[in-house]
Amino acid sequence: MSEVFIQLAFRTSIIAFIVNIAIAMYGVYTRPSLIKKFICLIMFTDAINLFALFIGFRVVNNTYPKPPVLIREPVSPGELEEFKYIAVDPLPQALVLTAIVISLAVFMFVIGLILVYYEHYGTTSIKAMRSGGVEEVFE
Amino acid sequence: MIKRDVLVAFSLSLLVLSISLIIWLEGYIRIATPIISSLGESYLYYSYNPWYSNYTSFSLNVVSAIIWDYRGFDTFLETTVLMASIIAIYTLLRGFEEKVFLQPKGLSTITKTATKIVIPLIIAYALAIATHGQLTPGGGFQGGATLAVISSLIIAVYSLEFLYYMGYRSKRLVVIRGLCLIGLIIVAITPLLIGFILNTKSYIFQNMSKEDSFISMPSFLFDAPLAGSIFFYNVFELLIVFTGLTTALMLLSLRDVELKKAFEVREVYE
Amino acid sequence: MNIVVLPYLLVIICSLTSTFLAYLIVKERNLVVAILLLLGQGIFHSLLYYLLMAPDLFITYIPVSVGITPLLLFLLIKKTEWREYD
Amino acid sequence: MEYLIGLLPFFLVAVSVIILLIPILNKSWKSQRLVELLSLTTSGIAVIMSLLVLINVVENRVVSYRFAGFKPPLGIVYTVDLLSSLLGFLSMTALFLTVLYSKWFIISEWKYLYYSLLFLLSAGSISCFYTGDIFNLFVSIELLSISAYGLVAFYRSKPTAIVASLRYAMTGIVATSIYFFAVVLIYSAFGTLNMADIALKLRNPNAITPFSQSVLGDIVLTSKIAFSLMVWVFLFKTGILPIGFTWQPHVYSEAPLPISAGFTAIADSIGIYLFMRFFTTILGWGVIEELVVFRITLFSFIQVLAIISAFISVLLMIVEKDIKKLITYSTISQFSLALLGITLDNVFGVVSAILLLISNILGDAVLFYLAGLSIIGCGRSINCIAVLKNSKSMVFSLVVAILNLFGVLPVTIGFWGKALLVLAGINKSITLPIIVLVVSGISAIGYFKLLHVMYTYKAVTRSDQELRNTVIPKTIILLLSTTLIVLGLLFTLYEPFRIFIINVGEDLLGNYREYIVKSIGVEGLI
Repeated sequence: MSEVFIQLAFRTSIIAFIVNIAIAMYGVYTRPSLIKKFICLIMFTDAINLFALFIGFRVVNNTYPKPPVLIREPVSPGELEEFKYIAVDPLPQALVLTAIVISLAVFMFVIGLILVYYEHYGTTSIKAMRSGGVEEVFE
Repeated sequence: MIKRDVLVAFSLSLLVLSISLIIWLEGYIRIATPIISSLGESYLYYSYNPWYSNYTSFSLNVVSAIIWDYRGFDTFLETTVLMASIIAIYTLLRGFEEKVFLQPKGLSTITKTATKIVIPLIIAYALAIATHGQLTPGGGFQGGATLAVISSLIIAVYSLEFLYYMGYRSKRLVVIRGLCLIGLIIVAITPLLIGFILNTKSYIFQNMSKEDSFISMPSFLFDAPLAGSIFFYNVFELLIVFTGLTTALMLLSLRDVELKKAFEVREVYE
Repeated sequence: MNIVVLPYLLVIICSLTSTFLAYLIVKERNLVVAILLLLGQGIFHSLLYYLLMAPDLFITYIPVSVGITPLLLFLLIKKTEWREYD
Repeated sequence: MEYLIGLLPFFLVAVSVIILLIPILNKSWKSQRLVELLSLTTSGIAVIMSLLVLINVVENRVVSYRFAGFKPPLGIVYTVDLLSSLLGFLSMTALFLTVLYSKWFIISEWKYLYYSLLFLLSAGSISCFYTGDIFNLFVSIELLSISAYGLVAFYRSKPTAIVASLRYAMTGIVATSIYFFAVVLIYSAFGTLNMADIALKLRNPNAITPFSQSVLGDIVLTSKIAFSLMVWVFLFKTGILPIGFTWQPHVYSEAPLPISAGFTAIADSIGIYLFMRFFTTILGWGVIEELVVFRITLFSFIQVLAIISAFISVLLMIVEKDIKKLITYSTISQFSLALLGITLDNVFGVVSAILLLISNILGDAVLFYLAGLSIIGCGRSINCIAVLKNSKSMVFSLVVAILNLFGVLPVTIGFWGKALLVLAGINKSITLPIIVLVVSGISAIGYFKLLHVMYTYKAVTRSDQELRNTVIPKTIILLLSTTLIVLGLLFTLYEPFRIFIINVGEDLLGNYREYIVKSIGVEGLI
């Protein structure tokens, strides 16, 4: 019973996150405001990061899995063997940590870009970009 | 406009449907099973394992071990990405002037006092999680981001002026940041240099001794596991992330007066 | 009911709430409210990181999603505009 | 000598940081000169380092370097074969030329920021070429992208430059996030992130590698989803039809001119390179039967896209009045043809793609550098190219570059690219060569328009203040155009060179075994 429930919970959550990705994508492609597009981009990367973390999760019999951190120095190889079968996958966590830092770095730059865009056009709507932005200017 | 919206929504819902079908009905993607990848198990097994000294990194926190030892080069490039982002913002707003003599404003006194009490606590917490990154959950980036929260608190509660009073200038921060990145590179290259001097094989980013190379960073400080270079990397990363995020926050919260000159400057264009 | 089921229940609640919040954010015209909702979503995400046994990510994500990103966005809105026009 | 492979990105990053710090710490005019000198010498050293890597690889075929000394699936490994070392060398050469040209072209108080970003860009680029790990590739692409966004927005008081950078950044974030999604999917099924390991398991799913052991999930379906997503991302990087068109013309026309010239080699060839890496080494010949049909379908899909993209870009090229955009569309058409070559899935096709890449990198650089001269002298319109007609050497270079990109005379390297493409296409169907010829024919109108304009129009030269000493650019342009001819002649007359180039293609398609063995370091798995 409990296993069925766990499967149900995880599949529902993953599909929730895929819907999340789709909603964010919808926002990126259809909203007129740059800031809104940007907020949707943040949601987009967040949803993908969480999806990655779901992949690394595991279910352990009779108990909840442990985080990939050893509580104390292991005294015997047997303890390490046990730890190996009870902790969740550490690699997706490391990947997601890297991805979070990178997306934060890129977002900071994009915020600067939007500021300068506002300085030029007086608005954050992309309509300004469509009408006036793309024309070539010959000196 | 509306037609396009409907089109985008339709195609995205198709995407969701197809991926959901794959996951839900067929169960193709591995979710919530008792098995994780053998690679992940290898990391769990070798991360702190004195019995396999060629594969270990003597770090109790497996994620720290992966980030700075097994996949250290990734993290180095990631730090560089943060650097590139700061340089790019600096390029975008180049020519600004930091004006110190404007009147500081800020929120009410109660909020300020509360912030004053909170700040030392946050500093202690951040330093603890950064320097104990090899023992407990945490590490350089976590500590740095937590420290940067202080800067954002000061900007939000006291205004940017207070950061200037405390001696923060974006240029100084960029210099500290660059020096720390160079320090990180030096720590990463040290094994290679030692290998040159001793005329043995050694690798960039090497931490513990390997099968074909005996060079090893210190793994213990008295009794506490130091996890070799992971400790140094964490300290550098703390400074790098703190200064980097603070620089970005300061640059993006510059007042109009300060930015005025930046947007007036015209360079000779093509 | 076994006590171990509770975390899984929380996982499902958090993910569904996150999706619902995503919908609200895309619909919302007032950007200040949108950012506050994003902050709320960030809290749910941090909880998920905790439930999925990633303490490292938990302590990374709290300052990033609750502290730095919203502040940057608020600074941006303060300098530009806080409503979304068509 | 293997450590040079790993040292190169560290070297570039360190140089970039030092270049940033010098003027901040010391504000005298001397520091500006110092920065220029430093960037010139260090980029020269980078060229030499990449050349040494190339020589090493020619001797050993495949060279791998383990970071931190861990065996591959456990740690990150750089695996360099002939193609990646060749393109890495070209990328470093482009860096050197860009630095040299910028010394003349860019006049700014904040030039050190420009140089700093440029070095970070090339660090990302070299890491993309050399890496043997799909997640490391993600990080490298991000490094490459963010420095590129910054460089595109360098002329920030032009609104169009900001718009171009925003377009690039917004599409770029979506694309790289989707790449990360694909990486996670691959990890969920294969249980590894190493390219050679994935390539091995696509050929022999029962193989048991150290540390990562055997596959975990359904590799067939996962590869189908993940590789389809990756195609999307690489199309973005290359600038070919679906989403490439949303950024590439804007970016190329708004970036500082030396950057536009360097982008072809440093940033855009990454897209084509990754196509080759993922669809010949990883999902290449010898994969399990379930994926063969998928691969063919995917290739025919990309083929259609490439053909459409080539047609649209050459048609746009004819009507274009802005010289930088004209060169951009020419680049897109060349890249589309290179992509067409890859999808033919035979040795000649891949070799033609490599040759087209080389000829496009050099030819584009010549055209952009000539455009730089005309822009300084007069302006952005193509009529301004007329200012060059007084100098015989420049006319010669323009003719050579045009002939190279058009590809009619067998003296330039571009001819051989197109000739081999036609040759490879004939084996598949008769329509492909006709399409290539028609595309080249239409593009000829665009190219020869330049020559026509040069002789019929009379350009008004700007005031003297804009005209600078033109020794450096003219030397670079002459050098590059002679290189084009020399390479073409070498390919025609000198057999070892021809064999070397064909070897690159053959190694890529057929020699996946050595790539896997040298990368993982365990024999007998395949």
